[in-house]
Order: sequence, then structure tokens, then C-alpha cells
Amino acid sequence: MMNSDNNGRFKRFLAAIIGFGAISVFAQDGGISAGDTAWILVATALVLFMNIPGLALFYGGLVRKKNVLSVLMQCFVLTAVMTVLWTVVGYSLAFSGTGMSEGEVNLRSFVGGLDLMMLKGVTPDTPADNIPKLLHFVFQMTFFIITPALMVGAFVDRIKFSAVLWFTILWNLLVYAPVCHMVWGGAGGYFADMGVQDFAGGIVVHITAGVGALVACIVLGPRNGYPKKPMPPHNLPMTVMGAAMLWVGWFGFNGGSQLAADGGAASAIVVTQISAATATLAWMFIEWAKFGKPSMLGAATGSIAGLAAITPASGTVGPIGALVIGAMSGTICWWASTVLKQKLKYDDSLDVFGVHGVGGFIGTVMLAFLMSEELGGVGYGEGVTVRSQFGVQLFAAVATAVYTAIVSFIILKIVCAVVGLRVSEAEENEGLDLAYHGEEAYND
Amino acid sequence: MMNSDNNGRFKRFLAAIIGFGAISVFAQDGGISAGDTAWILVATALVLFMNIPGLALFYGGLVRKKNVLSVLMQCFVLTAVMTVLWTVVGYSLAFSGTGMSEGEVNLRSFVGGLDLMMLKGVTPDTPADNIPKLLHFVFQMTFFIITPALMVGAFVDRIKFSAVLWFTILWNLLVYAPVCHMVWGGAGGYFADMGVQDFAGGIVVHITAGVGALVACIVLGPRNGYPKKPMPPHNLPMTVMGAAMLWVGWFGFNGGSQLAADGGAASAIVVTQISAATATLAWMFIEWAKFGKPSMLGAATGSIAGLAAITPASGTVGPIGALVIGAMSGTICWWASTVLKQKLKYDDSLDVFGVHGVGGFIGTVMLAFLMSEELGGVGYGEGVTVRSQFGVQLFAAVATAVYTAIVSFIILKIVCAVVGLRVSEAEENEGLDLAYHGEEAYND
Amino acid sequence: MMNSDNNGRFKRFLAAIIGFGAISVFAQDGGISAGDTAWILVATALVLFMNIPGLALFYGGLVRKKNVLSVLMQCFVLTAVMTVLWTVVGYSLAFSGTGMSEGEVNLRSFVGGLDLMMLKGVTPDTPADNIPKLLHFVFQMTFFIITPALMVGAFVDRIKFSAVLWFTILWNLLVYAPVCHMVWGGAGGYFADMGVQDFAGGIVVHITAGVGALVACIVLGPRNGYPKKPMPPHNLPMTVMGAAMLWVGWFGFNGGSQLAADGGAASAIVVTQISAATATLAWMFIEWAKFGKPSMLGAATGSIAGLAAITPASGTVGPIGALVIGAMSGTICWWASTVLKQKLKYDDSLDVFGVHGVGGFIGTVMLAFLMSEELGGVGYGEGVTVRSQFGVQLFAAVATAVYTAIVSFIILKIVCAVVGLRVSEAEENEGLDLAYHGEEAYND
Amino acid sequence: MKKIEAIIKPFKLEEVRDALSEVGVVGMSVSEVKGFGRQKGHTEIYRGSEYTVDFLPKIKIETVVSDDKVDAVIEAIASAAKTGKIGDGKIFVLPVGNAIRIRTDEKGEEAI
Amino acid sequence: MKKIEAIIKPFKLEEVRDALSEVGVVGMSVSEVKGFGRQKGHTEIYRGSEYTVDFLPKIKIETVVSDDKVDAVIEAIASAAKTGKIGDGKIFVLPVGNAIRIRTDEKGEEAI
Amino acid sequence: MKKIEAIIKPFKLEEVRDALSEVGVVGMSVSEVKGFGRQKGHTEIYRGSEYTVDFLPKIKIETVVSDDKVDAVIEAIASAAKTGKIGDGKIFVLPVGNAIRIRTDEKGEEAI
Ligand SMILES: Nc1ncnc2c1ncn2[C@@H]1O[C@H](COP(=O)(O)OP(=O)(O)O)[C@@H](O)[C@H]1O
Ligand SMILES: Nc1ncnc2c1ncn2[C@@H]1O[C@H](COP(=O)(O)OP(=O)(O)O)[C@@H](O)[C@H]1O
Ligand SMILES: Nc1ncnc2c1ncn2[C@@H]1O[C@H](COP(=O)(O)OP(=O)(O)O)[C@@H](O)[C@H]1O
Repeated sequence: MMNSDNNGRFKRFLAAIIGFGAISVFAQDGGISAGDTAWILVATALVLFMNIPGLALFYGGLVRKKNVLSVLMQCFVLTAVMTVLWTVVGYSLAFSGTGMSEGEVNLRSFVGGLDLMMLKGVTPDTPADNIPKLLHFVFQMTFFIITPALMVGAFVDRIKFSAVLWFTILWNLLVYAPVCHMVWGGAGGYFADMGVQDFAGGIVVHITAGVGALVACIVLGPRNGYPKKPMPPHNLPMTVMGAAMLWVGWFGFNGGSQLAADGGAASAIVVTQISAATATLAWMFIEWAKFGKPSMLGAATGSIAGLAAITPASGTVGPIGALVIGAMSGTICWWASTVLKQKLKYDDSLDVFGVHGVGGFIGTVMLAFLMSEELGGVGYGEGVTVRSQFGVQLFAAVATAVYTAIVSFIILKIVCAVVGLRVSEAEENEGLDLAYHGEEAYND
Repeated sequence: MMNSDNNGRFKRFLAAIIGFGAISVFAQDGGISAGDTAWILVATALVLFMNIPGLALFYGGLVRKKNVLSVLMQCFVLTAVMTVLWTVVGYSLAFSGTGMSEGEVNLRSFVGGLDLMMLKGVTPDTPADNIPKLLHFVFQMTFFIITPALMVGAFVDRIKFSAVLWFTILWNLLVYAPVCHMVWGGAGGYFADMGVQDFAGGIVVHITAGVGALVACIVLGPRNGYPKKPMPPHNLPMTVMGAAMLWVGWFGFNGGSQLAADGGAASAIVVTQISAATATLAWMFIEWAKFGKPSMLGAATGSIAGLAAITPASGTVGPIGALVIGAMSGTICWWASTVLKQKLKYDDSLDVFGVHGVGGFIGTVMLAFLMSEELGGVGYGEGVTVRSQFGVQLFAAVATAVYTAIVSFIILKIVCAVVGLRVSEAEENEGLDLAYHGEEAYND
Repeated sequence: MMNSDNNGRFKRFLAAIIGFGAISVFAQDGGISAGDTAWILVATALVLFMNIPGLALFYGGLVRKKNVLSVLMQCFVLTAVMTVLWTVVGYSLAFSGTGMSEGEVNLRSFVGGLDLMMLKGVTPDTPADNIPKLLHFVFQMTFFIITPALMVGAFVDRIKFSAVLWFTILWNLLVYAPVCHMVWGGAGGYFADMGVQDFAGGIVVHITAGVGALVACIVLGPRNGYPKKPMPPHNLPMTVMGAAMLWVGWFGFNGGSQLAADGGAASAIVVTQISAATATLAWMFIEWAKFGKPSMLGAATGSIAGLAAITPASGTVGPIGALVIGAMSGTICWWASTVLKQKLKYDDSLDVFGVHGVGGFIGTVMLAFLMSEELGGVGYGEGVTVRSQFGVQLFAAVATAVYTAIVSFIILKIVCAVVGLRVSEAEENEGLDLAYHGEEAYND
Repeated sequence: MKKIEAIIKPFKLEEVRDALSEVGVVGMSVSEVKGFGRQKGHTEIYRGSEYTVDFLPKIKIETVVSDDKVDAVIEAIASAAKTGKIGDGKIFVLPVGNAIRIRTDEKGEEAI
Repeated sequence: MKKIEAIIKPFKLEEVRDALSEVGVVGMSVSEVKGFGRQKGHTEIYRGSEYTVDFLPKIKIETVVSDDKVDAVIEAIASAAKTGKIGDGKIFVLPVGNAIRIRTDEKGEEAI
Repeated sequence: MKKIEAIIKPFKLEEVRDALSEVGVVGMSVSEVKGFGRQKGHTEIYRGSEYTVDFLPKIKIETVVSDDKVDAVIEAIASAAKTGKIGDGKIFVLPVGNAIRIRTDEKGEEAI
């Protein structure tokens, strides 16, 4: 995903330097392209669709019957809250380019200004290169919604609803917005100026969400009875449905991040599809080999791992790179979500860290190798080597993880002090649906 | 949504008068734009998706287990029936412009002629301005399908299947088609000539459906045991899934009504998103304040109220307008669906009137204020004041409501006389799935 | 659907000969059209959506509770496996045009070469006429995924998971790829050169899948206890949801097969909608007349029959043709799935043959009559008569059916010898979810 | 003490519960059962496969009461659950040896 | 009168019902239970969390019959439900004090 | 032989099962019931329609044991299921005439 301000420039740069010429015919003339606009309108709908119903169902099916509504509610209400927050101030913090200048590190390298609050000055005919600025705004909004929603999986079954709201609001302002700005905020952004490659959000979305989730589940503590008490998914078909919707919606997430309807968008969905498929198969074969039975939950989880991992790389690698990233993420995320988690004994209930955190990390660093032209990638920029690119990727990934961990921890402590984080034991036994929302999911 | 015949003109008018220039580069040259066509192809799919599976699931989850198939069946078969009806005669009645002339009130101001029956003379290369006429036909068809399907929520659990078919067929011919023609039928249309603003169907869709539903549920009478007997939703996750699909699909409903992939379409989905979000939060906070627990059903219902309310205004208001409409609809529709309904004791089972009727009304009249340029709207046409616009909006809304109420009542009486409206008490106890469709939804 | 290599030519041919001029303005200038690309990006997502979650849910709801995950797993993992297979070799076998020459019958008339393996030489800016070649690749991939997945319905409840994988992999290489090549592989393709019309896959998708499914269910034998033991669908709302998703996704299947966002695509979705609707009503009225109660399952099945049947004809017939094909398929597929199946006593569990095989056949042969200009179709090519077209259609349909039957039978025998086809009786009693995947779908 | 098991039509549950409350029954457990009896089932047809559903949904109510209440309880259930149509259900009376309230370890009639 | 409670394997339900019909049992109620016994459960693994499912799905059939039918009924159920493999289930016989048909107020053996 | 029926709070199932195993009970059947008793239900509000849910989810455990085990079993269940809060549930003891193991046709105490 590219910032609206340097999108055109970046494309021309790519076209010039690395022969990546499949740019839609109207992107260059400065006007708004109906074709590009059509695609990003749809991509926006697809990413919203990933969150509700996609992610909500994926997570909802995995919890116990008594907590399913609480999970759906969190995904649903985060959609609403983050929409308002993005409109009021989030977009400005993430994408205002005022005060930035390429190569110079100042406050605006880390976070945007406030001049775009409430979309000041933006009308339907304000362009962001080839598409309307309002479309850039709403497409990016869907990322601002889904990133905190991903974290929901780590604290299901035991967190107060009000704590979810406070935590995610503060987190989106203090973690998501600045990281997004550093990577996608345009020339002058801290990571952008280093030449970091994060096409659709390996760092911005998956590493931040994965690390935030890990910290949250550690601070919250494990569910009552975990890991002794069995807590099987109450409705796996619901989870599979959600996974499938995430998969389909990811075409909008990655393909839309090209911000144009061209060969780059097509390439993004091709590698997305290949990585998802390969990771699905990797996870499946591991289970088949190890337990004798490949599970549906495993295959579905594998697909999400492959999708998360290809996200940062979907603009830079080709089919071979996608096969490698898919296979690696299917394998390593499996290991992280099962072996590692059990060893370290944290209760990341729905494996947000193991799947998104680890997957996002894999894609972010591996793309340094796989973007090479010999492997079908777009190749390196002028003066960039695989080594230097790798260094930048690693630095940005690790720095983001550390920053996210620290800030998440502080926010959680504050929220804990103010409204409390964890439900009472009686409420946990009763289930959050009744205790916090006064409803039951299924009635006769 | 604009009539195909005056769409281009209206856009140029807007562009000239109010600086609404973000029109896709190819809309003006008279040819068919691939970009605009791409978007409307998708928008058509999105609106169909709203109805099946979206609305079907939203309603299906809210009824008792024994009636869920009857609700799905009504939504599904209405899709089929209205497709054929629209092809045979509906499109012509709604959109034939023959015999209309701006400023003149004649029969054709109220209903279209029959010259477009069975799409006479329309081939794949017949344009409707910037898109193929066949696409205009099928996009509008989805509105003809979903409007009567919305009414299903008012008469669940107790209506004969045959009565649903007869009522909706007659209603679509006698209510939907003429109202649609008066608003969107082009210059010379009764309401259009007054300068009514109804971008995507506040009057045409939501007021007609809401009022029709209210009349139907009153004529039918309440469900057996209502309101004493508890009739909790049998599957709330199904309802949430449906609400989420409606939300996503609404991007096609409102964004597609621009009939182009441009800044206007982007603006429509931005305000749609903001209004849905704000209404969700409003409904949630009311419940939180009043009952101590915000419910998932409340949040989902709030989102639909916000979506219904922004519909007529989604081409004319900006983000501020959307916030206001969202907050108002979340609050007032909550009141209408709970307090008012209980006071007046009608059994509008799934709150079609409280949500769609009231929501559509709010958006229709409020846009007169919120379209002002100071509030980020498109501004008023030449010679139009907020007062005059408000008068037109109010007149059209009320006239449509009265017309709909009377005609719905007459149709219901006729249908009652011919095939009967209400199932027997034994059938109501047994459930409509078995009694009318010979099936059970869930088996072991 | 047209081969990328002769798509432009074919369109110009059509435009010249039969006045089918509604071609998007940029399709002709040789460059990549953003508008067309936008639409095919979305159509790709829609066809993927048809398979997961659409088809998976449609089938999953129809089986018993103990087998639902096995069905979802098969649809899900086929998506992954076929993605890799298509990338490695499938696309090349189906769409490599090397060595083909119009009017000459050689090996390459039947199957493509290996030069496009692993997308060799294809970059984001390689065009396939008006869209990126990568997009042609991934759009066609979704057909390669869904065709074998359709067959899953015939062997549910009793087939080994490994057998599904082996059977479908070999089948896709030996049946799907060559048939696809003969029809859509471009000038020089065996059926293409005869002038066969198969717009979106009546022969390529539905006849192959239907016949393959029939052979498979006969070789496998009926489910334990069939037909005496009742095996009602465990979750009909799930099936209805799946059917609705298939319906919506089919807009991408048929509309996308135009490979452009133009009047042809609009026409395809119009006839798709009309045929689905008419078939739904036909099936419903038959049940209503015969049993006194129209069932939801019947209506949903009818819609799929109508969608399958219009598929080959969706680029050539008009609304009248769609009404005829819809009515015929609703009626004849009903007969095939109920009367015929019971008479012949094969256990095509979810009626893949009765719906897809028979539906695909109806559309394929009927289009010869209905494409006539008098009936609103595109008319016949130069020197083509209804009789000659009918002969070609019938020949291609029957030849494909015979070829598919023979090859499917041989593959099944091989798979049976190598890994075995059928689960043990104990496993069938226990359910495949536990026996093969170690999971249960629903837990408390 | 006796255990009263009543099989009733599902839509009668609320009425029966109210009737029981009136005769002083403060505890009961309710479950869904499928009933097979004189009441004919119906036919369901799934894509032409017709089959008879003999098992009809019923509600089973179980309540343990002291011996002196048995007749009143039977009377209360029977009159609340009656529709007069076939399939109304049955009431069975079973002997109970002992009862224990888990919370307090009370035993016998104290416990119910 | 006796109440016969049989716990059987789910897929044997139709056979048992038919066997009961043959020995003249016209009424019964059926419910789903989870059974715990000698039959070993299985292991399910969800993302690496392995746990043992000890409770297996079983069907409980309850039917009240006159004393003279008890043996025939037991015999009918046992032979229809038998697979010879572990987990086939149990039959229990419980005394019944009285039975009432709600529809008609018939009492005792008339009612069953 | 006696049949022990225990109504307990759902989240206590694993503990009760373990307690039963310890006193040598190897077989039992478990089902979901809705319980009505002294424990107050809660209120649910759906779009303003408020209604009281009196029936709370409970688990019913049924196990047939030999007479000499009855007290130990009651004791085991009671102590494992106790939370001391209202709604903990009940244990009922019913006489059993006979038991049959379907697999082997064993009868009486052999069978349980
Ligand atoms: N002998 C029996 N033992 C146990 N349950 C019975 C018996 N007979 C009937 N039932 C239950 O009572 C229900 C109603 O019985 P049925 O014979 O259909 O009608 P009626 O109660 O009017 O005679 C049955 O569905 C079944 O659940
Ligand atoms: N003592 C018992 N009391 C009640 N139900 C029992 C008892 N023993 C077994 N059961 C039920 O019978 C089922 C089968 O018992 P099990 O010991 O597994 O095999 P088998 O019947 O072959 O000895 C169990 O799953 C349980 O539902
Ligand atoms: N007389 C009774 N007969 C059968 N079941 C009962 C009876 N009384 C209570 N129960 C069951 O026991 C459960 C707990 O009883 P309740 O009165 O709520 O609390 P407690 O057991 O603490 O006295 C009830 O929900 C119901 O399922």
C-alpha cells in the first residue's frame, strides 16, 4: 500500500528502474481513473467484509457457545468506533503529509499532523493521484478497523467489554497511527525513508496486531481452567466460513493496496492466492504426518497464516516467492501456535500472535530475498542490495515489535487501573454473552 | 440514484452549479465507460447479496427455529419472482421515459409506459449514458427485489406463503413502481420535478417498505401469544452475519446509486460508513445507559437504522451530515422500535417500520438541512433554499407514506379475500417450516 | 469465456458480423484497460467466493452433522491443491497456445504445451489483450478449483479424504485441462475450431463435473442405508446461505467470462439472473403442485440448476432465451434429481449430475436455438445455421461426456487400487469428521 | 417422594410450569425429547426422497415431589397440557428413594 | 408397569424402534445423551491442544410397558442394538407407580 | 441397584465425573436439561421486549450403581458439585429392578 502523496512517483520510479510497467493507462495523466476507482471501491468493501462478517465469524466459531456474542460484538462495535475515530483524527495522524520532507527526520516522520481532522478541505473531487481522496480515506479506514479487531482473538472469554473499547482506541492512536505513518505516510516517513517494503501491512497490520495481542493475553492471564479444561470450538463450520471470507476479502486487502486496477493488482492477488494455498497445505501435511489426521481447523488456520505472511510481500514477490512464503508460514506459524505457545504457557486463545505476528514477520523479512528478479520478484531499487534490504526490513520489523510491546503494555496498565481488564470468575463461568450483553446466542 | 435519461445532465448541472467536479473522466464523452460499468456490475452483485443471503439471514436468525425456513424462503422466492416481474413489466413502469416532459404533470409523471416491457429494443450495446442500459436494468432490479423483501420482517411467523407472493407482487406494481417513477423516472416525474432529493432510496425504498410493513402487521394482527410469550431470536450469530452482509452490501446500494466510479461514489460510501457507525454507537450507548448492558442485537439493529437513514442523503451530505443522521437514526429508531411499538401495541415483529420507515424518513427530511455547503454537503441548486428543499422533502415523504398506506391496505384486503392472509392457529403452533414447506431447518 | 489469445479477435468478429458492439472503449486499443481489469479482479474474487464459502456451505448443510467438516475440508483443500497445480502446470496445459493453428488438428488441439509452467515469462505487465495475463491466469484458476469441487457432492459421507485428493488431481489434469483447452484454448482448439459456443463453462465445467460425479458415485456405491435410511440435511439455513452465495458469485462466473466490463458482461448477468429466477420458480411450482408444499431446498436447488444451465449460453442468448433455459432446467433437473435418480438407483448424494450435468447439457444444446436474433440472442456467425450450431453443440457435449466418463472411471480404478476409495463401515457410522479429521463440528 | 415425569407438547411448557407453580412445585428439570406414539408423524421430502418423521418434538418435565402432592401435580399438569388432540402426552409416576440438596446436604423431603 | 431405559448407539435407533414396534410397543421417548463407560473415547486436537473426549454420543430410549411385556421388550432391544463391540449400551428396568394419558385422563396400563 | 440422578451446574461436570471415577463408577450418561428452581433466572431484552429466563442450563447425570455404593456416590457428587451458592442442584435416588449389558446380555449388577 502506498501513501497517496508519493504513489504516482513511486510507481514511476518502479516503472523506470525495474521495468514494472503494467500500470493502468490512466494512472499517469493525473486525473481520476474510473477503472482504478471502481477497483478500490470494491476493495474497500472486501476489507470491510473481512472484518464483519469474516473475522467475527472466524473468531466467533472458535469460542464456547456462551461467549460467541461477546466476540461478534467486539468485532462489530470496533468497526463502528474506529470509523468515527479515523474520521475525527486517525486519518490525519496517519496520512497527513504536512511538515514531512524526504530524508529529514522530524516529529512528522513519526506521526502526522492534525490538518486533515474531520476530512477538512476534502471534497468528492479532491484527488489522491488516480483515485478520489475520499476513497483513499475509506480504504485505509478498513485497515484501521481490522487491525485492532485482529487482537480480539487473544483476549476472548475473559475481558471486559469496556476494556476492549478503551484499549483498542488508545492502541490505534498510539500504535497503529504512528506505525502506519512511518511506513505509508509518504516521503519523510521514518521507515519509508529507509526504503522499507511493506506493501499491504505486514509491519503496519500484522506485526503490530500480533505483538499487541501477545502482550494483552499475557497481562490478562489465561482463561480459567486453561490449559487443562477442554475448550473446543463451539461451531467449526462458522469458523471455516469466516476463514473463507477472510481469504476472499484478502484480495481486496492486498490487491487493493496497489491502489490501481493494473498488472500490479493482479500480481498481488496471484501471490496472495498461492501463498494461502501453500500454507494451507503445509499446515495440513504437518498435522497429517504428526497426528494421522489433517484437521479442518488446521487447514483454515494455515490459510490465514499464508495470507498474513504474503501481505507485506504481495507487491514485490512473484509466484515462486509466494510458494516459499506460504510454505514457511504454514510451517513456522504452526510451530508457533502449538509448540511454542504451549512451551511458553501464555494463553493467546485464538493464536493472534502465532498466526499474524509470526506470519507478518516472516513475510516482512523474507521479501528481502524473494523480491529478487531471479526469483520472479520486482527486483531491488537502485543502490539497494538484498543485504541492505534485509537489514531495513529486520530493523523496521523489530523496532515496530518493541515499540508496540512497550506501548501496549502501558496502555493495558492504564486501562486496568481505570476500568479494569478482567471479568470476575463468576462472569467467566456464566459466559460473557449473558454477563456483559444480556443475551444468549442460541435459543429454541 | 439517478434516472438514466437525465443522469449526465444532472451531473453536469451539479458540476457547473456546485463545483461537484469529481466525475470520472469518461462519463462525459457519451460512450460507455469500462470503469463505471465495472463498478455498477459489482454494485449490482452487492445489492443482490444484501437480499440473499444478507437480509434472509438477518431476519432468519431473529425468528424461532420452527419458522426460519419460511423466512429464508420468502426472501429467496421474492428474489426470483421480482426478477421475472421486473423483466416483464416492472422496469418499463418504473423507468420508461416516454411521454414525460419536464415541468408538465400528466399520467406519465406518475407511472411509466409499457414500451420497455421484456426489454424491448434493448441490446447489449444500448447505453444508459455511461453504462450499458442492461446494467441500469439489472442494478435497478435489485432494488425492486429488496424493497418488498424488507417487509417480510413485519409478518413473519404467521402469514401464508401464497399471501406473501400475491401481496408483494401487487404492491411492487402499485406502490414501488409508481413511487420509483415519480422520484427517479427522470425529468417530468412528479417528485423529480419538484426537486426532491432521494439519492439511493429513502423514499422509494425505505419509506414505502416501512409503511407497507406497518400496515401489513396491523392488518395481520400480532403473533399468537405476543407480547406475553417470549420469542427470543433462535440464532443471533446468524442475524449478526446478516447485518454485516447488509452493511457491506450497502456500499453497492448507495455507492452504486452514483451510477459511476468517481468521487461521488466514494463520498457515498464514506457517509454510509460513518452513518452506520454512529447509529450503531448511539443504539449501543442508549442500551448501556438504560439497561446496563449493550446488546449485540441492539448494535446490529442500530447499524441497519443508520444505513437506512443515510440512504436518501448519501449523494448530498458530507461526513458531518452523516454523523448527525447516524446519531439521530440510532436514537429515534431505537425509540420507535421499542417504546413507540410497545405503546401502540402493533406487532411489527422485526421492526421494519421502526428501523426502515423511521430511518428512511429521518434521512429524507434531514438532508434538506445537512446538504448545505457549510456542513460539507453538495449545497443547494439555484433558487433552492433550505426551507424550500425541506418542504419538498417533507411533502414527498408524507405523500408517499400516505399513498403507500392506503394502497397497501387495499391490496391486503384483496389478498385476504382471495387466498387468505393468516395461517391457522395449529399451523402457527407447529411452525411455518413444517406447515407450509414440509421441512425442518435443523436435523441431527 | 474466451481464450486470451483470440479474445480480441473474437470480439471484433462478433462486432463486425453480428452487431454486438457494446465493447468497452479501451478493449480495442491493445492496452490494458483499468476498467476491464477492475471487473475481472472482482470476478475472480466472486468465483473464489462461490467455492469457499459458497459451495462448501451449500454442500455442508446437506450432509449429516457427523460429516459436515469432511465436506468443508474437501472444498477448502481442493482450493489450495488446485491453486498450486494450476500454477505449476494446469494453466499451461489449458491455455498455452504454442503449436496451435486454426483449422489444423494436431496434439495441441487437445492439450496445451508446457511452456507456461510456473508462469514462465509472465510478468505483471504481460497483457492478455485488455487485461493483465496474470489476471487471466488467476480468473481461470478459480474455474479449475470449482469444477472438481462440484463433484464433492456426489461422494460425500463415504469417501476417503486421500482418495478425493488423488482423484481430483488426476481428473483435473486428464479431464478438465484438455477439455478446457479444446473449448477455450484458442484458434486451433478441437472444439473451438468447430465453432462450439460455451461462454462460461457448460461443457468445460458443468458437463465434465456432472458426468465425473455420476461415474464416481456409481463406482463408490451408495451410502450405507441408502435409500431406506433417512438422511435429512443437518442445517438447511447453511445450504440456503451457500446457494445464495453461489447465485451472487455466479455474476462473476458468467459476467467475468466476458473478460471485459461492457454491455456483454451486463447482458451475461442479466440472463444469469433471469435463468436462476425462472428455474427457482419452476422447481417450486412443481413441488407445490405435486406435494402441496414448496420446499426451501427445492427452491435453492432450482436456482442452482438455472445458474448451471445458463452458463454456456450467457454470452449468446437474451432475456427470452434465459426464460426458456431457466424454465427447462428447473423442470428437467428436478426430474433428473428425483425421478430419474430413484429409478436408476445410483446415490448421487447431492445431485451433482442431476443439477450440473443435466443443467449444463440443457444450456449447451438449447443455446443453438436461442442465440437466434429473433429471440434476442447475438445471432449466428457467417455460414452458421441453427442446425449446424446445434450439431456442433451436441457433438461437443456428448463427446465430452463420453470422454469424461471413460477417463473418470479409469482414474477411480487406479485410485481405488492405490489408496482405496471407500471408508470402512465403522468409519461411515462414526462419521468422517471424527474418523478422518479428528474433529467434531459442533461442541457445547 | 415420587418423581413425576411428564411428556408434553412443546408449546404447552409455559402453561404447565405456571400450573405447577400454583400447586407449589418450586423445582423441575426440563429437556427436549423426540416422541413416538399414536400421533402420526409427517412426511418430509428432500429432493424427492420422501421419508416419514415418526419422532415428534416433545418436552419432558421431571419433578420430584412429596407423596401428598402427587395427585395435585398430576391434575395440574394434565389440565394445563391438555388440548384434547392426539399426542398430548403422558405422565408417569416413579418411586424415589431419597433426595439430596447439593448446596446444603439436606436430605429427603427437605431437599426438594 | 415398568419403565425401560435403554442407552444405545445412535445409528441403531431405527432398528431398535422397529424391533419395539414388533413386540407391540407403541410409545416411547428418545433423547440424546453423552455416555461415559468402558468404551474408550477419542482424542481431538485443536491447534495442538490435545484433549480426550470421554463422552460419546448415545441415544436414550424410554418406554413404559406393562409388566408382562418387560422381557420381550428387553430381548427386542438387546438383539436389535447389539453389535458385539464395546459401547453397545445398557438396559435398565425401573418400577413405575402410575401412568396417565393427558388427552383422555386414562390411568394405569390403559394409558401407555 | 439404584439409579442416581444428579442435576448439577454445567461447569462442574468434569469435577463430578472425576469424583465418580474415584469411587469406582465406570459408567454414566449425561444430558443437558433446563432447570427451574429457587435460583433466580435473569432478564433478557430483545429490542425492548424484556423477558425473564427462569430456566437455567443444568447438566443431568444418570448412573446406575449397586446398593452398597449409593452413599459413596452421593457423597462424591455432592462434594464435587458444591459451590455453596443457590442452584447447585439435587441428587435423587431411584430403585432399579434390573440392568442388562447389551453387548454381552449380562444381567443385574454384572451389567453395570
Ligand atoms: N409407553 C410410553 N412410554 C414412554 N413414552 C410414551 C409412551 N407412549 C407415549 N409416550 C410419549 O407420549 C407422546 C404422546 O403419545 P401419543 O401416543 O402420540 O399420543 P397420546 O398421548 O395422545 O396417546 C409420545 O410422543 C411419546 O413421547
Ligand atoms: N452404570 C451405568 N449407569 C448408567 N449408564 C451407563 C452405565 N454404564 C454404562 N452406561 C452407559 O452405557 C454406555 C455404554 O457403556 P460402556 O461401558 O462404554 O460399554 P458396554 O455397554 O459395552 O459395557 C455408556 O456410554 C453409558 O452411556
Ligand atoms: N423438585 C425438583 N425436582 C426435580 N428437579 C429439581 C427439583 N428442584 C430443583 N430441581 C433442579 O435443581 C436445580 C437447582 O435447584 P434450585 O432450587 O435452583 O437451587 P438449590 O439446588 O440450590 O436449592 C433446578 O434448576 C432444577 O433443575
